[in-house]
Amino acid sequence: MFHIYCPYCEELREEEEFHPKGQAHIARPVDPEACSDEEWGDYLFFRDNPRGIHHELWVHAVGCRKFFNITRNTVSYEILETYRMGEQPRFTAGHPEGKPAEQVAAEAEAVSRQEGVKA
Amino acid sequence: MSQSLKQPNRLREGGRIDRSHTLHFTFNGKRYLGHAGDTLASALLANGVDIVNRSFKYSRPRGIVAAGPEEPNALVQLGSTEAAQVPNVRATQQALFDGLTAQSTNGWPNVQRDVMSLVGKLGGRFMPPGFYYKTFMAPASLWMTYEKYIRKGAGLGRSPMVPDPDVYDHLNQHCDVLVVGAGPAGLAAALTAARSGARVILCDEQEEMGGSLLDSRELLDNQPADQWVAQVLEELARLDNVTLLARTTANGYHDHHFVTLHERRTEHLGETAPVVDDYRPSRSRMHHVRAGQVLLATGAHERPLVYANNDVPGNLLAGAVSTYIRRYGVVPGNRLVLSTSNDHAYRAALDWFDAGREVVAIADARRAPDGDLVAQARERGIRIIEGAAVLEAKGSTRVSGVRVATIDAAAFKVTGQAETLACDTIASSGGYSPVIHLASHTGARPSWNDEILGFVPGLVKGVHAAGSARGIHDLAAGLADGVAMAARALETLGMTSRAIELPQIDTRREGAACGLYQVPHEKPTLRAPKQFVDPQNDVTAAGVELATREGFESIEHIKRYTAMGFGTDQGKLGNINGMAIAARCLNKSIPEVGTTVFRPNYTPVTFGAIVGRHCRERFDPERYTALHQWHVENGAEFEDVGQWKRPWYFPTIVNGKKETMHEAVARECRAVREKVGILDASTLGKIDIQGPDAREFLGRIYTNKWEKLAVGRARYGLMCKDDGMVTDDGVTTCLADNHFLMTTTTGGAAAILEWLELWHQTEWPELNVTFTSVTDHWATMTITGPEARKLLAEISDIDLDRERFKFMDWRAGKVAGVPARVFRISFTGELTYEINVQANYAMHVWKTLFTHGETYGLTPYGTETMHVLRAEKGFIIVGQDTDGSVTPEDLGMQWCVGYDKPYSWVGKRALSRSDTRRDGRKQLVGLRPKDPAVVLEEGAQIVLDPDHPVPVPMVGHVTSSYYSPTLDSGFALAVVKGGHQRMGETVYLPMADGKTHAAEIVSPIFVDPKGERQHV
Amino acid sequence: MSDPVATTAFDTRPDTSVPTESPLAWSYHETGCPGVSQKSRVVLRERAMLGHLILRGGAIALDEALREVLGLALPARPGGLNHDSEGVRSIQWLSPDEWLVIVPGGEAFALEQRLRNALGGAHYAIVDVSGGQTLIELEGEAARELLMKSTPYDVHPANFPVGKGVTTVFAKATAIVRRPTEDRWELVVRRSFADYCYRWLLDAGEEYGVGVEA
Amino acid sequence: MQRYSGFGLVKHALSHHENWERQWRNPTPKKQYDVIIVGGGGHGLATAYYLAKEHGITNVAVVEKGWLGGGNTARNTTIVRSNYLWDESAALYEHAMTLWEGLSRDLNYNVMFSQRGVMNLGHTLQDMRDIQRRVNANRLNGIDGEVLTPERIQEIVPIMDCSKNARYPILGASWQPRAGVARHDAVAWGYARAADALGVDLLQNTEVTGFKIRDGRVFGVHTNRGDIEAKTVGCVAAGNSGVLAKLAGFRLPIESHPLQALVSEPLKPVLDTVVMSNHVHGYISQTDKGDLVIGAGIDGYNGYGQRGSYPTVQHTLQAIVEMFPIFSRVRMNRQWGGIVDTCPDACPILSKTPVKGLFFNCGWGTGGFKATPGSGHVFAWTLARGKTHPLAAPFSIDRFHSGALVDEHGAAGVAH
Repeated sequence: MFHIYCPYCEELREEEEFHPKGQAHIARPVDPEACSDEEWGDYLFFRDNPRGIHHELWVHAVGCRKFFNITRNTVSYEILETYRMGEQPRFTAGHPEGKPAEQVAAEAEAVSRQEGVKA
Repeated sequence: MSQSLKQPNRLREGGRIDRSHTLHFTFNGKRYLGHAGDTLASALLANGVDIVNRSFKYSRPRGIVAAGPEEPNALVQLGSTEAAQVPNVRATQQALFDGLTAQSTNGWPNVQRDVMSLVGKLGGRFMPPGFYYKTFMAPASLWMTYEKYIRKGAGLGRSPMVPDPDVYDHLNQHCDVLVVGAGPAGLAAALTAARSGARVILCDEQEEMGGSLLDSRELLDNQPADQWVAQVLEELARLDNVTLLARTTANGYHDHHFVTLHERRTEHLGETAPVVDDYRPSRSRMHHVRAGQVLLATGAHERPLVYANNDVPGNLLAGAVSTYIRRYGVVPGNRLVLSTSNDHAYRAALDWFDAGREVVAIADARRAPDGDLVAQARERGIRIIEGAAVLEAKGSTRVSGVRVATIDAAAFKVTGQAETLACDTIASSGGYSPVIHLASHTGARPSWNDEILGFVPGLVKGVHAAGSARGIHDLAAGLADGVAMAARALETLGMTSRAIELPQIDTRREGAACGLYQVPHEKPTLRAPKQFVDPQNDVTAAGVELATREGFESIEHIKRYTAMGFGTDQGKLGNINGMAIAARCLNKSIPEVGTTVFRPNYTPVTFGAIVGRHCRERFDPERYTALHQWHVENGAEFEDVGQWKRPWYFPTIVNGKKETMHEAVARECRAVREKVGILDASTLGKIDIQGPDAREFLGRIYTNKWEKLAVGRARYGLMCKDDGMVTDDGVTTCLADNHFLMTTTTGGAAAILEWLELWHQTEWPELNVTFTSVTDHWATMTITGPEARKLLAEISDIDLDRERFKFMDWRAGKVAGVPARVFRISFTGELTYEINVQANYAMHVWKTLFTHGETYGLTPYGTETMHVLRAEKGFIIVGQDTDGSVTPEDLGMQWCVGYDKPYSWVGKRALSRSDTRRDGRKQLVGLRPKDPAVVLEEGAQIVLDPDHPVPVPMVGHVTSSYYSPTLDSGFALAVVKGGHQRMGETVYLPMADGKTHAAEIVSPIFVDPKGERQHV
Repeated sequence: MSDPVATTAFDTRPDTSVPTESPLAWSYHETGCPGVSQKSRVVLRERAMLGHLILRGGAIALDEALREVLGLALPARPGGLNHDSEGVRSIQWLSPDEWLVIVPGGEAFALEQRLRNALGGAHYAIVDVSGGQTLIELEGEAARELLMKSTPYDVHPANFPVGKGVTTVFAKATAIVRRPTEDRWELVVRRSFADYCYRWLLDAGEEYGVGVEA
Repeated sequence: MQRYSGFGLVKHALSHHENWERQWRNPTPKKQYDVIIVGGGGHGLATAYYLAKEHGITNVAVVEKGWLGGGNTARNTTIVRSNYLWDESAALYEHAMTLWEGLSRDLNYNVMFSQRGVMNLGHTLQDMRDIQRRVNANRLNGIDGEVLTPERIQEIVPIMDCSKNARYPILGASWQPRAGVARHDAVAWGYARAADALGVDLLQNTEVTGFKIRDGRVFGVHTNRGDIEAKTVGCVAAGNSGVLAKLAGFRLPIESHPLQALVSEPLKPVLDTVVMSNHVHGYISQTDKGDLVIGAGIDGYNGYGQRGSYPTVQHTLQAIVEMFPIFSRVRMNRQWGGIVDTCPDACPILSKTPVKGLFFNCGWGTGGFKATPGSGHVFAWTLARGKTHPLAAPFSIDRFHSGALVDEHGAAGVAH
């Protein structure tokens, strides 16, 4: 059973308080009507499903009711980090040991400038 | 009943039992005596009971082999009454209590004379591994018949046939350091962590803490080892940062250091928990431990040697022999032969000798054994046969002798002439396997260590192994390792560890062990007498060899083909030996053959302990509305809707007879259509939505438009997922310009609140809006029917004028003196007021309505009548008339879809996919049975050609179907392919009873199609 | 009432006295209340009919308004629980933009009105949930162990000091667990789950001779 | 292939079992095959067998990264049934059921297919509507089944609590008499032995590390034992399908979740049928060895760890004890987890892919074991002809773009 650090409650809580909500960072297309059926299907259903480092969306359902992201290894189940909505992960498949903090900040800045992409 | 009052194998003194406290127990119908401090196994051995069970496949007589959780044979059925039955109790782990009643799980008519053994003896050779797969195939139809007989031989113990009188519970625990195992390393670690101020839990599976120190020959600070144990435990017990859990097995290690500890609270006291002061404590308790760091001081299990007939009663593990002598004062025989590959096992011979019984010989597989224990044996004049091992045990129901010969272990050959020695007990030791089970649960792979000839645990972050559990078998080194590992754990936690003084121990020199698993025999393995690897499943060395010959080369294949390790001991005794045999057959090393994966549980755990108090009425919460008591007192039958108990219907007594549901519902329906009915609608989900962007949010999440909904008005809304399928519906009310009250389906309440939050928090955080559940705050009472206005007018100050308080308006005011919000919305098609008051005042309002309602024929109704009434109006129930594959258009609810809303609301895009646009989708229609007396079955499938041969093409199914008292006929809602284009067509419903009903496709609105009645 | 459609704030309490039923009324009737005795190592007590308000919004604006209206600071840290000097009014952190205010029954609506006045044009929301939940106090030496049976949250003093409150799992329901004083714990449970929680507490507390002060 | 029979068993016993042949070879990979099947579980082995037997394509390699049948084949609760709701799934599973019924003889390997009946309980009115809907559909599709009353249920399973006192009383059940259980390992081994006998190379400990793709066409795979070529590659890798798809350069509408199961200690026979409840969420049967085999739910997160969360097991045992209060004192021996590849509509994918010559058979979720023969049979046809078998047509990947899902969630909830 997972022990999950809620970035809003700022403490470790039991998995029973949380619900997993699938892959993180899946932004709804800004203009759905401009999407092809294929693009819309991709958004709805197609997922990375990686073996290894995975970014996933969870909600602290029995707690603060906030959604946040977890970077977790899907084989060892080790949680590498949890971060708030709108933030970017430090640990990625490309950087399993974690990116330097400055790089994360710069990326977060870049993402926040993109309109409509909050996920 | 026969009884035995002597304990022929009990020593006059020594051991940790209390000879002044005698206990009676019954085994296989015979009464015996034992003492406080005994296990069932030690008491059986004390009484000279050899055969404790029959084996699973071959029905061979079996005796006690071990003294702990690795025991494969001594599985008994416990319990003197039906309710107290416990199957498969391991006698080595069951403390003796007065009145204990047990019997062997196998053996008919009894374990001494078992007729199945004949089958085993004669048929054994026809039952190699996998024999099932190779036969019983023809004819195919007969397999079930064969299987019936095979099943008769299945199983060990039996399930009780009546419910459990005992209760179980859980305790959630948190600690900095969890120490599993209270042997030398565990005690040293726990003391270190405790003195350093950490929150410590120390658990141990045995009746007493101390582990190997309880039967140690060594002195600590020149005192017997158990005195040091007592000192440490006394100190730990005094510290309030320490929780000591004896009789507590760490049975499962789950993710992120969540460990379940199973504490047997009363199993040593009786077969059911003793009742004290009318209170029955929990029989066992599961501690759910979330630990910061975990220290595994789980010790090691001794490996027996695999030689011919090594399963005859009287074959024991060397360490078990020592344990029985030193801890329980029991010598399980008279004449011992020890077969060993290491020094440590010499303890068995020394203890045996010191207990005054004969040690016939020690067969030591090493050429020139040389260590302090060996020297001690020599001093006692014990014969040591060097370079030799026991090849074969003699005897059938008890060992009568052994054949010993010199061997070449590496070449797997017998090198000398076998010598036969008379004896009644064989102790064997092939070395020690660290107990890696818990570490293995975490998914970490163990690795083979050639130094210790065993697997050492793989460790994930935060887990530490100490002492024997990682192959440090020397006592002094094990104690020091406990301290060192505790220090490491504390350091990880950022705590400073305080050193403890370790006791002085005389160094003991031990010679190196040699690797010996299966002992060679003069005959090849397939022809030799059976050499058991996993006695519980009757897995032999020949079986393992045969598996490899048949191409099963992966250790997992071998295990599965032979069933090795699948017993209730999970291969604690036999797995490594089996791997060694496989390695020999495949010409590989043990690590090349593979590791073995252990799964929870470490030892079996009663379902009840895992369930805890979450059973019966606490299996799942029952949710009640504020009016529940009234419903109960007025005879309601209840329906489970999610976790809610909702009144289903209110049967009354008519002429001394309770109405059937059909009668009650007909009466309730008529009351609503003709007079006035009342429904407790409090279970509907209610979400308070506030904020300047609330309206925009609603427009995005609902299919229909919200920008023009005025304060004081309400609107029905439909919600889709982004795949375009309907997921919920309900009425949302505009309370103020930036303030709405959304209602959801009863079952959908929690999920929809989370759904709204999901969209708000992840996609539209820029919208300023908040969501708060107010489901429980408001009680909702729906009064509906032509007389509703008159009734409400009697007790409300609200202006109910039909022009000023229109359909789909809401007004605030007082009802029965209580502030209320009254919504004029309708789920029945009748004039309806939904009265919402704060739940604490609901009962008063409800009762007041009844005080005034009698004049108007006010009738309470339940969910069944609600369903009939709404279906007559063609109103859908999400989840009943929809199933996750239905769009708003399929429901014919285009009126509820805002196609031209500027924002592409959730679900919109999906409606234009090729499949959602195609013709022939299933669409919601009404069905009128041709025979009005017929009420179609809900779930009945609809066909166009009832005479079509199977498979019959189906075009849809009935989603809702009722008898309508208003129409005096059956009617139904259904989804039918292209249904909206099929109005007036006849379809057929072929039923299981052979009847086929015909029905006409009609509009889903059966009553008041113009919707006039709700506007009156 | 003059305004046929009330404004956002709505006083749900009647001005005349009408009979009320707490969320545990059915439980008292059906399950009863085991008495408090010498043996009772834990005692339960419902504090029914209190005013419960949910505050949503920015911490700065809410803090200012609360200090002004209630003389209480908004707990800024997660898990924070502040009480007034009398210990009868409290405010608890629920999430970064959500707080729970509990005041004596009858004070809630007036408080809501005053807060609205104080908050003016700020973005906020106030929701009255007084009918939807109730507060159960636990006292006695076994109170903490009873909680350990019921919630996976660590209630050890090292992790749960006075002045903390968390929303967590309670048996198979949800509850807010709070520690207002050294010896007293509070549970805030939803009305519809109250009977379940009550029966759970009696069952789990039987070992400690649980008594109920009605 | 050495024929297995009762007579043969006696003969071998007399020669001390020294003359049994290997059940399958351990061949060295060839450079080239006509077809490569990635994944040596039940479905992959069945595919290889039917390719060889029905389509005469014997130059086939089954590439397995571990041991044959070591994935979900070895980890499921062995339930076989075909009473699915939708025509498309019912046809596929019924096709499998028909093959199950002759499988032991076909393979000359007793897979111990035991048609002891499967019961799906209903605890709410909506459960019963769904059960009626499904049973009615099954009947018209020619699949056996009936709706049972609580009284009938009590007769068939006397030890179950069918009283009204239960938290969720049993209101009825669907009952498929032809359904049952089979010996999971034997299915893999039987297919392996039969396929091997027809010439199929079973390559264990061989892990695919990439696909050889040129101009949008597959022509082989990279493995830890070297490259192997073939113009047709079928991936049947269950939980690892997503990983393979990534290697081939596309994504699937699949997520891999832990699915847990557990067994009790062996007990004397006490339960003769399979009992399943979606509502309280537990399902149970008793093996011929006496263990109660109990299936737990899927964990909501992705996981390749072959283990899941403890509360899932807890909830399942609560459900089991709710249905069978007498099992409270029975003990749980072992638990484990599989990796199930789940599609959004709880139905499989049997499909071409964006890469020509590369086919996927996956997404069976919790329904994989029971489909084994049907899945292999239909997929072999698909690989042999390079076009989708009619029974597989509704299960193409395209449906996630068009929206033509076959939504088994509708009436099956969680379909095991």
